[in-house]
Amino acid sequence: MAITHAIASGMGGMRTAGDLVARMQMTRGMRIKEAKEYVARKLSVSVTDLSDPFRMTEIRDELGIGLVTPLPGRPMGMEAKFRIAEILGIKINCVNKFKKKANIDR
Amino acid sequence: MPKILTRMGDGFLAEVSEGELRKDLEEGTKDAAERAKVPPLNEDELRHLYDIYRSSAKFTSVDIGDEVVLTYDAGTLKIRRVGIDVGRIHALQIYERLLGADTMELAHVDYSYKAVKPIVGNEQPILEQALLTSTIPLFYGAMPNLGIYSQPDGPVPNASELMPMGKIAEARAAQEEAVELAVKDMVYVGSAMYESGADGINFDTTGAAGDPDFLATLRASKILKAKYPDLCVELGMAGEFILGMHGRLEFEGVRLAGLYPHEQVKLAQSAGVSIFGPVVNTNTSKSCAWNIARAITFIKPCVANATIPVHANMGMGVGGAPVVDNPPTDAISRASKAMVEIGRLDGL
Amino acid sequence: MGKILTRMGDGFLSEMTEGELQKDIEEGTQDAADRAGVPPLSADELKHLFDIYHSPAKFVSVEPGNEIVLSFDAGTLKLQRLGINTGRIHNIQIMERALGADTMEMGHIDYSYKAVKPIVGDEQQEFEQALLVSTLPLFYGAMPNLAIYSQPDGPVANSAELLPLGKIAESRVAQEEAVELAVKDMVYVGSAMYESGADGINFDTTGAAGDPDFLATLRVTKILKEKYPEMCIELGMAGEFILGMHGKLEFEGVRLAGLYPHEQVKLAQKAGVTIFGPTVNTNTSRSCAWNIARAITFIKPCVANATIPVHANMGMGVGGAPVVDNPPTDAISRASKAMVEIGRLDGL
Amino acid sequence: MAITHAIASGMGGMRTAGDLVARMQMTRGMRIGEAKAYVAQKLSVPVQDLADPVRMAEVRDDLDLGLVRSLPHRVKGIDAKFRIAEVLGIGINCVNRFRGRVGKKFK
Repeated sequence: MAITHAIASGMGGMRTAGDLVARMQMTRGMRIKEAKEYVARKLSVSVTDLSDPFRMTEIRDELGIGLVTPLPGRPMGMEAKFRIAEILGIKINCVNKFKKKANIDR
Repeated sequence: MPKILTRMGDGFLAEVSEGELRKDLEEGTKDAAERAKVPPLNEDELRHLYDIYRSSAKFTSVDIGDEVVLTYDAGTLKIRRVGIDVGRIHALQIYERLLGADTMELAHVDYSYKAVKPIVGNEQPILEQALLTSTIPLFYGAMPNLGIYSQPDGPVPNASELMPMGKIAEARAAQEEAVELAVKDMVYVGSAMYESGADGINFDTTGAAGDPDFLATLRASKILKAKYPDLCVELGMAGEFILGMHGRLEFEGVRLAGLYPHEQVKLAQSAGVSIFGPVVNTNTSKSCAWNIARAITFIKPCVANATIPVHANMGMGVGGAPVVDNPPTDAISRASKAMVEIGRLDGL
Repeated sequence: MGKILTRMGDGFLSEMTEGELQKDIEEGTQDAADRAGVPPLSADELKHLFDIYHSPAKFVSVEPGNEIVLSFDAGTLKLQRLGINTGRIHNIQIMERALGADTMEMGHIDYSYKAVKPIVGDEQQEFEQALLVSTLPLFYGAMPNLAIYSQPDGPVANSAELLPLGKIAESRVAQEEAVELAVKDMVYVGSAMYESGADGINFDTTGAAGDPDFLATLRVTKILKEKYPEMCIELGMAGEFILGMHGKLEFEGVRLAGLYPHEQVKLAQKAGVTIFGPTVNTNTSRSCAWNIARAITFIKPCVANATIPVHANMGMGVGGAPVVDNPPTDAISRASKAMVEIGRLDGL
Repeated sequence: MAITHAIASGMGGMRTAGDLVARMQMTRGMRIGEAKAYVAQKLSVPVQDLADPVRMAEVRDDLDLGLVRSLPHRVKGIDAKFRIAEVLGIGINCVNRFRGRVGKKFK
């Protein structure tokens, strides 16, 4: 079920920019079009690039926002979310909690 | 005239002629339009639906560039249900890295806020660890599930036992008590999970126990949003129509019983919901084409009325997907494409 | 005279003289003997205890040949509680292959039969897979946990609220109702797990809610053993003394309130229990030596009265083990050796 | 906690014969001494061998009762339990159910 929807109409999560567009819906209540345009602008790419896994792998690697295949030395998990919050200009709940716990809440 | 291979709402393969397919689509949209008093799909939309369901391809999809984001109800449970013995953090990683999920949800096997309350302290460390190792947005989700507040499982008298005895007032009082208790539990668990770092809270299958279920969830959403303005609340429904189990309950002056998706979304918005998930149930004795035409007719005006993102429920037995545990990709991919392209959705 | 390093019941390290140690052991056994009306430990036994607790070794153990078998309450949960993100089948394999467990138990995170009932199908599916890939005997376990049958969590009136109001009769009725419901749930879940192939069913922390809790479990045991004569039932207790929350409840003519382990075991045998697990709680303000002398004094006559195997509970805060989440091996190994060698147990 | 008890006074599970002795308590309600004597007799070893991991690894391998190390071509899991039921002369619930599920021929 999940796989079929993901292939038929899903953005592709971390393979592309699906998680980033989802974050704009979740944090700013943006509709799909607005959310995609916002993310494209922040990443300095075209909206079409957002669902292209080839292009997005390059972009995600350059920006350090997490790759679906985690390569050594690249940001992943919490590290990637620090950068996502910064690049998209949004608050991510667990990132803020982490900063508090690690005493880097500035 | 060649036959078209299609499926019934129970998943069985069936053959229809072009005329039968067209008729099914027209009747499906008409059924929804009459019930919810919304416009039926127009000629262009029906034509587009016809093309999607007429295709002989095993798999179909939206056009490049039209993709939407997906949220998942009962997220980690789906891996457990198929008997894969991994921890829930592994399940999240499988979704994130293997299945390309845009978001994911951590869930307890009982999938009810009431059942989570006594073990919330066990759930929080798992969520906190999951957040450290995952990148995609993470929900914590469960059902309001007002049914389990009734005796003999829960504390309040059983409304469905009182009703047939003619004890209408007592049944209503019991449901109102259940609402109070459920609001408490949902706020308690939702707060705990947000405090642990969750990106969002999902109230799934809302309205399963009728209008009291919907009311409790709207109230819990409002309280949580007032408490945590940055919290993302997703509210997913149980069916297209709010069952009037109580009949008189209102939220901000609007009677809940009998509301359809395009009316439900307005209340969800005023309760502060961030993402709304409308549901249309599948009729197993009608074709998938009939069901999807009907589903989109309900969902389209809901999307039009919305100022927040709308993610239609497209799981087993809802949103034109057949009622079958092992879903056929032909039927799901057609429903997926049709719903996104004609329903103009923000996600599924 | 050298100082002896020992621990208090709350886990804190403390020093005592030989005379203080001797005194603690004597007082501990006397306390238990007075309460339960059983003989205190003999001079030889006290001497043996003194030697065990006098030893400066970090770790002590039984002599080769005196080993016993271990059963585990809350088995798979222990790894989950530590935040190790493995599935429960993995946990069983870790216990079987990495930690040398003699038996193992699968448990649901809420660890109550009532909470398992609605998800028993999910539990069976996983349990059946666990049986295919493990070799050691596998229990399914949970608590009778009668307290969660009370409002606002459960269906019956809350006796702890009724008692202070002087509503003694109403409070008793509520507890009797809870017994009926708990019996149903335990029989339902126990049968399902046995039908899935369980080697045994564990009723853990029995009596936590007093005499109604103990009564429900004895009745369930009797029903299950009649239904499945081959079934192994382990009944583990919550404390040394059956609290008279009701006060008048009886099983086969014996009043339950106030029973000590040597009396509890007789009823357990009558009900058809296969393995009995007596418990003695730890007093945090007394030394571990005082606590173990007291615990063994309660347990020894229980073992003597038993015709079935006895596995004393030796987890956190019971059986002379200090009340601390991260248990010090010096204290646990001393309690382990003392309980087995002097208590003459069949297992822990 | 579990590890400390296992080292201080536990039999050692599959490393030794702990699971087998446990099965006798569970299926026949035998006390510890009786259960050990029974298992020792069935395995044709002296009682003191039951808690010796070196000796029991050999015995378990010879009798195909499952080894704590998962070696290739050796029994593990349900197949080991078929053998245990046979060697100890006891019924094992999931073994009996397994027989029922795989068809009449194996009953």
